[in-house]
Amino acid sequence: MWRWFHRLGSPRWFYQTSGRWLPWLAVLTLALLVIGTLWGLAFAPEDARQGNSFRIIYIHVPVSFLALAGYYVMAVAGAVNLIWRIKLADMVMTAAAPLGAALTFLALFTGAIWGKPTWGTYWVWDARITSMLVLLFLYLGVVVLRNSFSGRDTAGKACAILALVGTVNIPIIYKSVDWWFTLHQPATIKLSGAPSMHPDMFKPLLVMILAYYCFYALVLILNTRTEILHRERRTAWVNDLAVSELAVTELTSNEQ
Amino acid sequence: MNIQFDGFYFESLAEFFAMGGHATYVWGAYGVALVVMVWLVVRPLLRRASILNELRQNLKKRQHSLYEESR
Amino acid sequence: MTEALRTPASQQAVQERLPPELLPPGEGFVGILKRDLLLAFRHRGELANPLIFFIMVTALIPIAVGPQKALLSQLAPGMIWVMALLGTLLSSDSLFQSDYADGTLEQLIISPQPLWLLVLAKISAHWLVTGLPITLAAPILGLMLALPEAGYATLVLGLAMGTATFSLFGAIGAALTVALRKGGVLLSLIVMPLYFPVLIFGSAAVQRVVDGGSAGAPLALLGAVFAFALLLSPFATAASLRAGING
Amino acid sequence: MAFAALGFERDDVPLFDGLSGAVAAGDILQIAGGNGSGKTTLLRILSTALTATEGSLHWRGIALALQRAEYLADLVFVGHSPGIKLALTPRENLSWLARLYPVREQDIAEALVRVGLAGLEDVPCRTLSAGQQRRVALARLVIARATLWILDEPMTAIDQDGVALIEELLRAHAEVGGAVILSSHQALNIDGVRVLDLAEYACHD
Repeated sequence: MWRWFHRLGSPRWFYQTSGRWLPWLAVLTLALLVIGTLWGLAFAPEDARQGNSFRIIYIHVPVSFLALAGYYVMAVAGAVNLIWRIKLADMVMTAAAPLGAALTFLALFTGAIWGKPTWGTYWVWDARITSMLVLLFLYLGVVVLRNSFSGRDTAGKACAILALVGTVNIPIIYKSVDWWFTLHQPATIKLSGAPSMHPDMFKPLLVMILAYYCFYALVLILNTRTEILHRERRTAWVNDLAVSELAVTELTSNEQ
Repeated sequence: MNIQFDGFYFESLAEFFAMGGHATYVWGAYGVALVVMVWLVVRPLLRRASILNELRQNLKKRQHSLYEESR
Repeated sequence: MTEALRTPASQQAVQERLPPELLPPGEGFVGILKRDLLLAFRHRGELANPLIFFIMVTALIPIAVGPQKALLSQLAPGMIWVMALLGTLLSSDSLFQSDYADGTLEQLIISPQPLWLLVLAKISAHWLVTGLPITLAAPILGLMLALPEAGYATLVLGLAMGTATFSLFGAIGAALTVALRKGGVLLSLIVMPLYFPVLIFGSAAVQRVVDGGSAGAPLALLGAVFAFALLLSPFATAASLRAGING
Repeated sequence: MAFAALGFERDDVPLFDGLSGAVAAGDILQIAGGNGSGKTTLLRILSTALTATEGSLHWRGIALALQRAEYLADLVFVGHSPGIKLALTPRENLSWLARLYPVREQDIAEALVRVGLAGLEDVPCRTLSAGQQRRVALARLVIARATLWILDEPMTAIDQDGVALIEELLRAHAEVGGAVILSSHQALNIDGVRVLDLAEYACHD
């Protein structure tokens, strides 16, 4: 079993297999995104109270899911690297951290924009948005810690531990923020749950959530592949790759 | 000019862009989302290209220096 | 591998030495605790820094916000807790920094004593030197910020657990950034999210008592977070030290 | 203590590999090699402060991973820095260290005299010279009951009679069945010292 497990972990194997079905994933992601966006923007009925501004939900909710899911992906990759010392896991974690941070920022940004027409202010200390802010701090902690180490191996281990500590604390932070929110504004509407939606509004949301999961996978793999090239640039197979690509480009360039 | 799909919520394309007065917010959010997502996809591709170029430079230099020595 | 020939000098039969028996685990804990307290005592000047910082910064609030009693007493619970957090955070990164600099940290890592126990000793020493004084000084600040009488007991009890949790989580950040030159700012960024629950429950407890309610629930929750930190932090800190020491 | 096929890589830059060796009771093994050849790295691997990328360590014939605490109780490691708190006095330094490792009942003061720090027992180490601070670290060797000593460049910042003291300590330790692994630039005039040159195992790609 061990042989298989290590082969799975070899960056080169990952690079080649992901190379094969990456284009399909890209096409699928694009298709889902376009369908979902059009459906949500143009075909879904308007929300009775919020009017058309509710359509931002089609970005805000999926991205919020991904932001949280992304943290767990990063923590798991970190743990695999910490326990079994598989280099590929460290590369996946290096790719997942900035990606997750960008998605969390996007979630906060779209949440803020959505807040303006609905409650009149860009920033409202609502439970979900506050938890999202804390998640962003957790991400930034990992990203900044990653860049401040000179040695890459120690950086990988340190970030893995920080991500694990963060993962363990997320439920506590989310619960305590919810508890805090009900303490200070018990009366106002409970925003965190998606409002019971009309099926026509809900279907595009499902499509968008699926689209964003594919998007996350696509970008994660893209970043991991680049990280592999970066770390394995001294190896023979990467140089052959560079040469083979060179031949292709020269071929096409002298054709014109 | 109004394009009628079945179920197209808005009466006309112009109204679609107006978004019932919330145009800036909806298009703002979608616009920023688009920018961030495109940047997330493009960044690794650019970085990949620069790494491969760098390798090619080294390979060319090494071939060049070998060629110099052999002469 | 060429096994070098044994030279005649050490030819005579050298009997194998018996391995020494192990010390009880508590031994290292007491040793490090006493050492750190002694060290803190030697640097008496630095001892008061977190405390002075805590008092000075809290004094800023009435100046910044205005001396009206009503406003101050409303702000007091939350503000004292925030200042206590900053006070502990300020002194957290020196937890391992000095040991790393003079090489004693390496001795801790390769000692037969369980590392997490030694780390717990260091954290306890750090709490006794920073957390405890802040907790004891809090009532004075309560006076300065016109905190209603009811709140003092809950404030001190809450701060006792809260500052301990700050030290515990602070240690994880300190261990992760021990080998980095400018680790201080990074330490607070890493550790801040972990402080949110403590701050929420701590200040809510005092707020509730001040408003006449009972602080049972928030204090219990704060206790739970403290217990969790006590369980998680020594192991996470020990692992971080082993990982972070190579810089 | 036996180490087999040790290899170490830092950020995909291999330092050395296939490094094997052993040290038994009464042996003194000197690690030689230029700067940056990985001497300190090897010693830190042997003292478990660092984990090697590949290879195995055995102590008294048993794999190290199974008996970490027993091995560490049997080991004293003196690194580049003396590993003492400068604000404390030599006596205090030895007393907190003594709580980490099993030590001989022998009095700490006696050990300090043995390493030539008589009269300086209660002076803050801050005021001692680098050489004297290193002697405090050497005093740890005297009081420790460990069988294996791992010393990283013990001769640095030591004057002439300090070197003689170290060699005498090593000789005495070897005779009672102790083992020593040390790295040093200068040759030791003790007979029976085996030398392991890291150059043979270094990787240059």
